Amino acid sequence: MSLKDIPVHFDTGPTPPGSEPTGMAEALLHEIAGHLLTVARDGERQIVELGNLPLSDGDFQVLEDKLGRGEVSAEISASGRTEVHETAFPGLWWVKYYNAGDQPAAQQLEIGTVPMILEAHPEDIQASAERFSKLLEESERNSH
Amino acid sequence: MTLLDFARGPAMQVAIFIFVLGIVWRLVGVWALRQKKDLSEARQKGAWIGGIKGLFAHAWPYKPFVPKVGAQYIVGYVIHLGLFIVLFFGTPHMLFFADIVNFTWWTLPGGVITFVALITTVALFIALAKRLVDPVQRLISNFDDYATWFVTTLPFLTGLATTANLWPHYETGLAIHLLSVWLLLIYFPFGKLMHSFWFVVSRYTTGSRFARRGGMA
Amino acid sequence: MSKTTTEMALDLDAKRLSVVEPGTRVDVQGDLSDEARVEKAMTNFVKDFGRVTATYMEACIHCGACAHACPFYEASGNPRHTPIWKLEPFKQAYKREAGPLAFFYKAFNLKKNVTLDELKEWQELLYDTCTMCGRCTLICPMSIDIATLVGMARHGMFHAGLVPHELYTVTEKAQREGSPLGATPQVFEDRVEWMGDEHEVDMHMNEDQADVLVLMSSIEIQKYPESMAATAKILNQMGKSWTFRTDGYEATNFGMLSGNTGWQKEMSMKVIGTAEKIGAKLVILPECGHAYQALRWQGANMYGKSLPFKIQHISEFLADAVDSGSIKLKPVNKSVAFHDPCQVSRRGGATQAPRKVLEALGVELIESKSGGSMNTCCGGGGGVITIHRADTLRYKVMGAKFRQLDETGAEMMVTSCSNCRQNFDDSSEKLNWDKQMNSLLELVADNLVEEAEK
Amino acid sequence: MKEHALTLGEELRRQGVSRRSFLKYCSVVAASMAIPATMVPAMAASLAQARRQSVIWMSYQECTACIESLTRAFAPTVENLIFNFISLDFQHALQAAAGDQAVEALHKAMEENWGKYLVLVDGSIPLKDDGIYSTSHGQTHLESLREVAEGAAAIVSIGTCAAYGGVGAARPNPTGAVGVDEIITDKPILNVPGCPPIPEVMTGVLTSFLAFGELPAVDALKRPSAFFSDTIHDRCYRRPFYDQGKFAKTFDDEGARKGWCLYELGCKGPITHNACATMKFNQGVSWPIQSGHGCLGCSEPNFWDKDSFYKPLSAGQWGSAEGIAVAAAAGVALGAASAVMSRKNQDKISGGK
Repeated sequence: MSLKDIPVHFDTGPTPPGSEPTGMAEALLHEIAGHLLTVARDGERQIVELGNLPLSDGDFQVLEDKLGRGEVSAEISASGRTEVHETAFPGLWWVKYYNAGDQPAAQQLEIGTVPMILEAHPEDIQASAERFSKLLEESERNSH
Repeated sequence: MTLLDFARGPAMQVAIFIFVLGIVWRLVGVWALRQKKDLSEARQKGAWIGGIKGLFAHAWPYKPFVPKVGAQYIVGYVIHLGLFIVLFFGTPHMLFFADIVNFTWWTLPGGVITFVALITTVALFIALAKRLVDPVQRLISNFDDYATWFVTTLPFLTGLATTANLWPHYETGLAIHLLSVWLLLIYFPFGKLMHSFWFVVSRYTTGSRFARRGGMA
Repeated sequence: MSKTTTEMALDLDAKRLSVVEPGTRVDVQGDLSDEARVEKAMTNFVKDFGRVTATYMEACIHCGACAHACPFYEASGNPRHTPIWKLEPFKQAYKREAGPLAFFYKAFNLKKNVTLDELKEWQELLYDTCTMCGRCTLICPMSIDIATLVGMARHGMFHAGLVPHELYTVTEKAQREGSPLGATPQVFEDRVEWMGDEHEVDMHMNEDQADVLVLMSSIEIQKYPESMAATAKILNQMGKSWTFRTDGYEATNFGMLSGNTGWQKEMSMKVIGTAEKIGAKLVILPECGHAYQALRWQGANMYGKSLPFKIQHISEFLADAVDSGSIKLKPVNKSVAFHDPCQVSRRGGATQAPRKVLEALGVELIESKSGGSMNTCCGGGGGVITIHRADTLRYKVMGAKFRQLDETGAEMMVTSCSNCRQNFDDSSEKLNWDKQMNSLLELVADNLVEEAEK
Repeated sequence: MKEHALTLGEELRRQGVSRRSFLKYCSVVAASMAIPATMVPAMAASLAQARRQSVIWMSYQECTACIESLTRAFAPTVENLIFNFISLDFQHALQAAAGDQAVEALHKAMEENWGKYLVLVDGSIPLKDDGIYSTSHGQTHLESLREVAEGAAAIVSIGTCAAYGGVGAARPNPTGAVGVDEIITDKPILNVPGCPPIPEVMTGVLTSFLAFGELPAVDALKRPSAFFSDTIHDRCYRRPFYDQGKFAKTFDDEGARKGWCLYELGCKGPITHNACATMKFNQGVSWPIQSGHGCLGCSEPNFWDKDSFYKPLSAGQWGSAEGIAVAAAAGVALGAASAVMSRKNQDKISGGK
């Protein structure tokens, strides 16, 4: 008999409760409405950190139902996944960060034109412009 | 040592020590006073039965007095029953006692306890208002009456505040709540809170004295 | 202490003078210094601080309920008339001198020494506005026997020379002459003889040996002498061996009412001695509430051992007689409201006795709203009726009493206490009450089926 | 030293870490430290300019679990890069060098970065008998700490032992162990208590130090407020059960299986300030309460001495039955004495009898 023959039972442990909505989601919706007004007025980006709030699974369900899905969804692969999707309300983005182990690391609602994480950084654009020029130079040199 | 450690540790031990010592002191101090035997011929035997009856007879006013003091009794009962329910059927409270007596018992949900505590607190404030407004009560009240009200009401207020998370932190609230209860315990033997013992002694004394005569008390 | 300040003339037979504001008059007896008065008060307060007193003093929760059971508070609405407040100096003395925390209170002076001014202020509360009827005990959630404590507090007051003049005078007179109202042995003997002639009843006076010693209160001797004839008539009918005695006839005990325990003892010992001397097996007390309290419940304690004879209030005696069939009564076809004397019923335990007698009389008994042992006091007992300045409030108390009795709608009012009766008579004259208070004893005597008729 | 000249931004670019990865890391750290998300771009910019930081890690009366926790916890992520970026100039458990060689390296690092290096400490320091109960290389830890602290820019105490004395200081505390801040009083000190502490709190503090050049805001017990301002109870996913009055009564009853509140089983969550309930351990896999055991309160001072771990919080430290008996006996004596005094006093006042 080898070690593999010993049956192993995985107990996932007690399921965290909170399938019931706590009413927290409703409070959050009011906050989001305020942020949307702010952004519509002066355009400065607003971010609501969801990971720090005591939201139950039920609350998340309420949020997802109310906010819905919009036109954009994206996945970024940088040090683990990051999922971004626009909600049914343009300018209101849902950003989910996962760590390298694909465990949720942070979750935010971002209100703005484009989520930060999606934007290309000016320095990176600068670098890519340089790299692109080099690429053209090389291909031109090769074609000669 | 944090405030909570102090409240849970030395403060509690000192408070309980004074509480027990004071109660015994006062009971024995009265019991050991001179007592003359009543030499008159008793009308009937079994005065002690009258004493026991007396304990219950005064739990509610006799009929002619109900219109006058019934409301006051109701407020009194709300306070006493509320105190009893909150004290013995609030989960954290039961656990406090369970730690001492080594068994647990059934408790009420936190919401019910909070509600009862609220009602009791309101009744306490009604009692205070009456004491301040009623000419009779105001005249006969002394420091002890107000001090007793204060040390009784304080644990309710601190307890409710702790439950409602009104303190910056739970442990601060818990510590303050515990300390307010220790204050009650320390004051207990030296003021009229001792009526929780005297009512038995006094009602029994009168009940048996008058049962001996066949009279009414 | 025999010296009294008698700036106010006391003519007990004259029409009564009422002092409207009792607080403006404080009576003092003797020429003690202020300190000596306080010291005397304390000396006599502390003697009573035993276990029972202490229990009561400790138990009060200052709820004020007692006010609502007190006929005086109910009549005046003055919070100072709250029963427990009447004990304040007494209580203060207890806490400072005898309670378990006395050391503490004294060391920090948390309970101050009682002052003479306080004692003077409390004279009205301890004497004028308390008949020691004990109704407050019924309402008290702690069941505190305030009446007994008031009686104790009066001990200190008497010895400090702080008794209302009229009460002091009658007490002093009772001690000196054997009767508070001038019913000296000679007067008593004369009036007994007169009643015997008037009603053609055999009177037994100063028999050497008798089974039954009959006492009379000076109120009856002087005001309601028919009681003597009625008692004699019934006892003769029953064929009892009984007697009146000039060396022991006065049932009232003003020593007890005023607060002089020494005199109380002497007064009680007089009748106890007489009863022993003639070998009485039973002492019958007349229709007098406090007399019952004094002899029936305190007599043995004055004597220092159990009494060698039984003591009965006349209503108890009548009830037994009716029960055993040794007397027969003619039916009285009237509705009756009975006023219970507090010292006989509530505090004496003989509540059922008069009811048995009334039943035998075949009357329709209508109980008042707070009747029987819960009866409201007439407001005249405990010496209050002697105090002139207490009149205004006493009449108010009686006003409420009248209304309560009127509400029953009964045709006839009966009681078995001559002091209550005297109070009713005095007040009905003052307040124009259209009814009269009758004596249970006389009612029985009037309707006695006499042997000869059988 | 050329390496020291590189900024973190340059270093990251050199290692091919994308801007987005970096931004993501900053977002996550900012979220965990309650730094307003709007500050993330500024924080990222500042952090990118940070220079390599010299760090000296001193281990005293400790069990190495803090280091275990920290080293095991990190996946090869940006956090790791931050650790790679700092210059861990001395850590006797991790470094290859030992003995004289290691001590030499320590002194060298101190000299080179005098006044600028960050000191991390794990383990308590015994004070009793001049600290002889714990020594390294012939030097008591008390002396060692004083020496290293002198040139430090700031000190971070890792774990409950370094912060408050921990198990070493538990009653009867035979070595007179204390935490760092009872010895060093003239330097900025930050405590990251916990047994072990949460790794992410460590990185958060380091990142914050690198980005802003100073230790983050702390509470009265010198803990970073961002992580320690709430109690476990406040953030616990079982909190709704507490409010509903649903409690597990034993570790194997229906309530325990249903994941009800562990208050009755002695959970110290209500009095314990830490971020376990939201950050969890092992990259968010679980934490004590989720695994079914009440909080021990391990990040609180003197948690060892706060009575049984399994005693409900509301239960007090019930002295002893003897104490009550003594109180009762004393009460009887006092009562009898007061009655005797009363009787004598009564006799005195009433003139005998």
